Amino acid sequence: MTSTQQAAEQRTDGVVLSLRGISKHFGAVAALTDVDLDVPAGHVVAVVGDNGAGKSTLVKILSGVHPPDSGTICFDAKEVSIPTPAAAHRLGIATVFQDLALCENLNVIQNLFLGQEVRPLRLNEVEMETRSWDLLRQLSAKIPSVRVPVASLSGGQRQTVAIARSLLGEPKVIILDEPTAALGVAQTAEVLNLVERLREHGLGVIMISHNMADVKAVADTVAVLRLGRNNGVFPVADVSTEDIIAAITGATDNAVSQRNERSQARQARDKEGLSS
Amino acid sequence: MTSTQQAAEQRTDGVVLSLRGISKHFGAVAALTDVDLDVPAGHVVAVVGDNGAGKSTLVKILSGVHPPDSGTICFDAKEVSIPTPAAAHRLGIATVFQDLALCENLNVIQNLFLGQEVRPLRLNEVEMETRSWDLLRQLSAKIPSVRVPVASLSGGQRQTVAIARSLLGEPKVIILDEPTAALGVAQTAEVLNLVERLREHGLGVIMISHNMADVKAVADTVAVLRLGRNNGVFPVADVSTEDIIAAITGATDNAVSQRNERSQARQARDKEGLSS
Amino acid sequence: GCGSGTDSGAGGTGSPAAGGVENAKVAFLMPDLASTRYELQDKPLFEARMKQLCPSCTVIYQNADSDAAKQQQQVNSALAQGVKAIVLDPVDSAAAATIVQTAQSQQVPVIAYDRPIPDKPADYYVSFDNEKIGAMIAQSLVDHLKEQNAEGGLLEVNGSPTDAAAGLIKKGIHSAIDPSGFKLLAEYDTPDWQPEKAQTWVSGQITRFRDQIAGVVAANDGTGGGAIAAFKAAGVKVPPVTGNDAELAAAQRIIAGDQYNTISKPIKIVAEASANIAYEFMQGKKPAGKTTLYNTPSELFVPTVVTRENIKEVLFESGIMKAAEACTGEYAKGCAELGIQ
Amino acid sequence: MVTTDRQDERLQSRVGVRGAITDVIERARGGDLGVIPVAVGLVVIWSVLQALNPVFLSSANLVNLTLESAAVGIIALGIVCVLLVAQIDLSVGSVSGLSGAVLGVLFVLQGLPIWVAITAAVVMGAVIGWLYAQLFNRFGVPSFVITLAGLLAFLGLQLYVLRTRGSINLPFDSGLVHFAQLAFVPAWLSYTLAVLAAAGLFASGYVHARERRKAGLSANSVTMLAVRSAALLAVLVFVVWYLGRTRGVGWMFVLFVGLVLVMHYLLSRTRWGRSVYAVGGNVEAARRAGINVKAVYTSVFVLCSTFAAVGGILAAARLAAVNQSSGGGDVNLNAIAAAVIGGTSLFGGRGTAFSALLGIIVIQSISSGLTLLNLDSSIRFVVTGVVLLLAVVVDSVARKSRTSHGRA
Amino acid sequence: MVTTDRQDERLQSRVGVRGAITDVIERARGGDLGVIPVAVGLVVIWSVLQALNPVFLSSANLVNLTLESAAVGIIALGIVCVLLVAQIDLSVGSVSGLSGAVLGVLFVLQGLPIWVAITAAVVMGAVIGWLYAQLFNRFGVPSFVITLAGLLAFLGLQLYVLRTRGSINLPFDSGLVHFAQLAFVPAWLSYTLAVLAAAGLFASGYVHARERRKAGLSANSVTMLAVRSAALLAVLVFVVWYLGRTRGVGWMFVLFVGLVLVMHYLLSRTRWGRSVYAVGGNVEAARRAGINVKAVYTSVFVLCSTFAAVGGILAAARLAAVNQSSGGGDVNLNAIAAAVIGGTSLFGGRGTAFSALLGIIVIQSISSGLTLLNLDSSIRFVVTGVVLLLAVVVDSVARKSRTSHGRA
Ligand SMILES: Nc1ncnc2c1ncn2[C@@H]1O[C@H](COP(=O)(O)OP(=O)(O)OP(=O)(O)O)[C@@H](O)[C@H]1O
Ligand SMILES: Nc1ncnc2c1ncn2[C@@H]1O[C@H](COP(=O)(O)OP(=O)(O)OP(=O)(O)O)[C@@H](O)[C@H]1O
Ligand SMILES: [Mg+2]
Ligand SMILES: [Mg+2]
Repeated sequence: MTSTQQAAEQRTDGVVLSLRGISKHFGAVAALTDVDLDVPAGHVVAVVGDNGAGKSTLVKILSGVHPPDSGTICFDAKEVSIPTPAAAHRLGIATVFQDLALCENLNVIQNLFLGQEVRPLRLNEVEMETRSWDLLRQLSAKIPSVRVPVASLSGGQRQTVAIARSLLGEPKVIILDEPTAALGVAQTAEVLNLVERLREHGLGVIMISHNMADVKAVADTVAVLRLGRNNGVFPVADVSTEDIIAAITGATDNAVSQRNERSQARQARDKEGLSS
Repeated sequence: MTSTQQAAEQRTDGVVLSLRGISKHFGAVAALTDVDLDVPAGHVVAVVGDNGAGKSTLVKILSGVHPPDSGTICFDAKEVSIPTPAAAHRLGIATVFQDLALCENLNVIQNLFLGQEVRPLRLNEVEMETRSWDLLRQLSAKIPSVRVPVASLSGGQRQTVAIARSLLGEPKVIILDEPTAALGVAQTAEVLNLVERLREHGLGVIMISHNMADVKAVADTVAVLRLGRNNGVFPVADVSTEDIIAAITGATDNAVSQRNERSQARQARDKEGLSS
Repeated sequence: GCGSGTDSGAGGTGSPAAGGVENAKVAFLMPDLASTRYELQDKPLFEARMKQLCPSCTVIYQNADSDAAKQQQQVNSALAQGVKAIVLDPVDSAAAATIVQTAQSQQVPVIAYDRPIPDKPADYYVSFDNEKIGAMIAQSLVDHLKEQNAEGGLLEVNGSPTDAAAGLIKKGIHSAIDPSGFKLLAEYDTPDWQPEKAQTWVSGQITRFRDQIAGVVAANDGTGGGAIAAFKAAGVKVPPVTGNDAELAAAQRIIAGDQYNTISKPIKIVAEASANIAYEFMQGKKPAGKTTLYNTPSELFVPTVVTRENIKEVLFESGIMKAAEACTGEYAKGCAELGIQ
Repeated sequence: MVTTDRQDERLQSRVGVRGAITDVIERARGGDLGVIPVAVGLVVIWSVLQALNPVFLSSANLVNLTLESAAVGIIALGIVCVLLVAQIDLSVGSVSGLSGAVLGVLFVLQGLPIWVAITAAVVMGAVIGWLYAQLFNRFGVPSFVITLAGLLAFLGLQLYVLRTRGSINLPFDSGLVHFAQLAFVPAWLSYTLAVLAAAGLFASGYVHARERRKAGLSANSVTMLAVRSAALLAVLVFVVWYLGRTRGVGWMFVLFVGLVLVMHYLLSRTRWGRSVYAVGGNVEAARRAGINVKAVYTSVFVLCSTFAAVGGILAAARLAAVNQSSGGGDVNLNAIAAAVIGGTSLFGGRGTAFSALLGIIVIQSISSGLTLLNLDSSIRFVVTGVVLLLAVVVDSVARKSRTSHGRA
Repeated sequence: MVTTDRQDERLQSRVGVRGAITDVIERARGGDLGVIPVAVGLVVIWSVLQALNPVFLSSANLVNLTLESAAVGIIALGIVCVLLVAQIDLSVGSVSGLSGAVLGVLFVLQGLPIWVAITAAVVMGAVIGWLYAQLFNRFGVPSFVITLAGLLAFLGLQLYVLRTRGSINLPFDSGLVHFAQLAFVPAWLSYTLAVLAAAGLFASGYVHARERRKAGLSANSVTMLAVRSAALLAVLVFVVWYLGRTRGVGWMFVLFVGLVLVMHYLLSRTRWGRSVYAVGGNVEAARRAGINVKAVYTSVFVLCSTFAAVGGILAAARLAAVNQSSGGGDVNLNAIAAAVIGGTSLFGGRGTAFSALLGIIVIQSISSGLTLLNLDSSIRFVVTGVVLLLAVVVDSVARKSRTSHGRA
């Protein structure tokens, strides 16, 4: 039995999160139209799509940032509404936002534990600092000091902080919106490891990424959004990168394929030139 | 003659930008120590390094955002100082910053032409809008309307705007700080095409990226930074991805290589399982 | 070493020693900047008189800018500097009780100036009273209107709603116009004594009442000026308007016939009297009052209503104002008519 | 053919008058209505006040209202500029008072020609703004503190300048006082101006639309333009006619509206205006775009103090006097409040020149409406506060729906 | 062994007293000095004022200074809280005046027990804050407008409450007035408190350092802690001794300092404090982190109005009277200015409780120092403005060097 078949089976029984007919428009722009999505427990669902396809909007609806215009959300087989981010936290949905949503004036520890500080009436700074270092080391973050305001961190360091934050608490579903966009190669590898660990622990993971290699490496299913609509859901093992890209761009002849062709042609030319 | 040899030759004559001994520290953190870099005209120099290695700090020094603590900058063989971003613009250095540096309250056109509006005393909105659409189409941006504030754009749409902005004016050196981090596959391909076009037009390009595939695809030279110091400059054709990653992480045995090994082992296992 | 003040921080020098008032300090504390008189008249007059009496003494002048707490601070710092007497025009007559208490507990006598301190007897009280002033300007206007057989009602522009002195003037005005037979069309407490506010309000009343307005009782010259500007701007004939304080600008308006009256307080007399009394206290004497008011030995002076009829004698011939200053430009004609040179 | 800017298939297309109406409804639901909510708030206030006292909407009273709005309105115009770059000027009251005092001293006491006095006062305002900008740019002192210091220092200077007199009358027959109190636009000229304004709107819109169409962009239809211009014409002609029933439109108000239009042009149609919004939105991004941020701050502070000086001159002219309390009281607060009530954000980057006009009209309407009611001053304060709040609630609720619809 | 938090090789390591000194120098160059620049500004002002009038630094005058700081200082403490969430409260003056008026009416006119009157006034303050928060949270009206409306409405209420009397004296022999005017901490108790404070600093520092070391983190050395505590002790003992030469340390000032310490604890050591800074820094991020942003706003507005009410009671007690102008004048501006001068940002997320203390001392020092000089009001205003500016320039220049060194 292949891992894909296993995945397909799991899906039917343990769907933690399921969306039906979600629509959302901003002014004259319809960002999402009738979108469906299922996230089984112990499963990594990659959501891919072109820029502005509505991926982050979907994430924001799931994490209570925006209310959807229509559609239903089921969590653990119960229909729920997620009016605020606090409600999402209560359900057990943790999110890493694309824009990170960090408070620049607070330092790394303060950001990590924001809203879930240890000992609310007399903060336990020592424990929080120790746990911060543990978390960050786990992601092999390169942050010289955790007592500096986030404003002075590099892009990748910030993203690491945002990812580390989502691991605090005990989420059931974790949503990562382009989590590795700003990360270095080593950190990216650690995050992919982390995603695999999360899956092993039975969490549902939604991962948004533009990097097909990463998607192929960790995802079980790939859901494609195009111009705010569903454009196919594929088990990752059965689909080639080219097919996914074709679904994303809506054409088999696209910038990526053209580029590939051109570079292959050039390589061929170079080889010819060499051999001649 | 290989393209690498050509590149090596070009470098000696037409170096547009050259840094020597650049250092910068923030409080107790030494972000850059004694960094050297050369950017020949018609050449793409990739700067790579781990998170917090100091890449963006280097970019900010070149574009006049921060003054360096020490070191010299030569532009077109003349020693220059770049005290402000305006000075960098005057020299002909255009930059796409990692944090994009867009004004969220302004719309796309206003951001694109900020500081270089057409007809300062009676803005030519029509021309600016037409040129905006041209630029954006060239990058195959998926932006529904250019008259919405940038605050309402998706991450990739914003990055496209920032990239498009740097192409206005007539820069001699263009610096791209992780330009494709938030871009979709098609847009990434277009940006790589663009970088190649820029090189053909004889511009010096500095490109920062964590994506080794992109680096290998367009760069001529790879400069590695590690913990704020130079850690090798390699002609791209002569170096393997593994070597670059080893230079970045400072070890041949790193998270990336471990991950690769593991996934290869798994694939091997899977294959065995299938064949058995 | 009476005056140095550094040695004894609390400022009190025990009981005021008889004689020996060389180098002594006396505080002259005024309430607000709404009227120019304190800085232009009271202060220089008091200082001049003090200089005559005691050339080596220093006068500490402070203005509380309508803030009772600030006045308290000023008293405290005067005490810290070791003053031997305080002449106080209270911002808030009631709240000044605590000031009297503080000063007297440090054996420094307090002379209430201009406004009384009813709740806690000061050591002396020199004044003309504000309630009387209100009554006088209003009565003068009412008499004038009756004389002219004017028809219609009156507008009343009071001072700041947060100013105790304005409250007294308001009371006085009412005492004169309520029984006068003229209807009170509307009244207004001008925030911060702002002439612009008075102007805005009067403009509104002009649209409301049109030609029913027989006269305007304004509580000081600034608000009176605002009222006049409102009539001028509306292109309506200016009815008789009162004032108070005898500012130069008001005198000019009276000369030009725009304003009906103002009131001249004998500031010179009061200021000098208070200097004399303060000096006596500094010498350790206890001057006796001409009368007693609020359990305080007092000396009260009567202000004079100024109109076109008597402006020449009261303001110019007495030397309070100089014709050269007032009779400029457009006012020269009026001056000539009235024989002011 | 689909125009360049309407090619994205996610955009609901709306063309013609029908489309425009859908558009407006859509925008209303999304809360993206510009100044309309404030205007609605204003209408509500007007109706209530009119119900309480029928004199309120009388022509005579509205004429007063326009004249009383001008001085503080012009000051508010300067405040809009500083708020746009996320700074503040607390000293506009003092500066206006000082400017009036300088005018009074030079014109009345020194007997200089009126234009010399006016120029001197205005230049003084500009110099003060320049000074603020220097302190701000060089030392980075928060503008709140700089202008607080200015508030005190220039109040002191005003008192000092007036120390010998306290209060100075400006002659009623001087041109300046006449301008502020009695100069009204003749009826024929008012109507001509109204027609010119509407024609101008149509012409500029037409030219713009033609250019856009030529460039392959979507543009307003001629019908739309005509409807809009006709609406403007109707409103203007009605206003002119109604005010004309008594004294008409004051030149001072025309000056104010003119300045609002000029500032609107500068802010929305010039590079300088763009940089003002950019600096207010994200000063670091503006700096990285090569904008001379210090120059922008300087221009804005200078403009604000200059407008304050002009406002002070007009206030003095309107009162026909300057005194120690000129510019005191709530001039400061009213000017800032007008800008904020009109919809300019205190946090920078959001607002238009029209907010000064709308805001000051709201404030003056409340003040004038309550003036006509015989209220105790205590009640008057309470009512003013409550009505002010109501006026803004409409706008805020609209904005709130805007953010809850995900618009930033 | 290198501690967990000092492992990055880019960190210059600094250990022991030597390291601490290098650290301070480094931070000075980088401009990261906390309240030190404001303190330096204060010292400069004190020296100049002392040179001009030797009474200024006399014990008697400093005792006055401390007592005069308390009421507005407590109001400023509330302002710090609202500024931290990037809002503003313009109505603290009116609320403090109203609270004083309520106290006067209930206590003196109605003859209720003093504690009932105080409770009523304080509760009223809290209710006002709650009302503001409701308006802010529900309708999204900018706090500037809400509190401007409150400024007017509560001033009106204050006038209304006092309408029959205008001014009410609080009896001198009441405990409240005694507390504000004549209650001083006995010398022995003052010294004990000083010693306790220093010991407390040492003990808490020691425990904290031990915990950190146990957790493998870097920590202050015992020597460092001892040096710091000794320094604090020396300063406090000197202050107590010097003030004790005349009347000593007033209980009202102790109350103020106590409240500052409590607020400092709440802001820096509790979850609530964290959320306040988070909301001020990035309200959307705070919301996404699951913080109940509305509750935070509510708490802050309630706190601010409550502090304003407390300040109003103390001001009334100190004056032994309430009147129609209580809370008027420059109470508002002084309270806001104190917070800003002390280093709290108007844009939210930056500032400490101590800024209220430092700021109000700067303001009161200037005011008291100039009171001692025999100046014309006009000159006094000018000098106040200039000195105020100078006090802040030191701080701003330090901050500026901070940003030019790339610190945010
Ligand atoms: N707050 C908003 N207001 C208005 N429009 C918005 C808002 N947020 C998103 N949009 C629009 O909705 C569309 C979808 O945006 P979204 O951020 O979901 O894209 P995305 O798939 O995450 O793209 P990316 O890959 O670039 O991150 C875009 O066209 C964007 O302009
Ligand atoms: N303004 C600042 N203040 C203080 N420290 C800073 C500042 N900017 C950068 N740093 C520090 O300098 C180091 C280098 O940061 P930089 O942004 O250059 O990294 P980077 O190489 O661009 O990393 P990334 O790949 O994550 O973008 C980091 O440790 C960062 O914390
Ligand atoms: Mg996105
Ligand atoms: Mg970077």
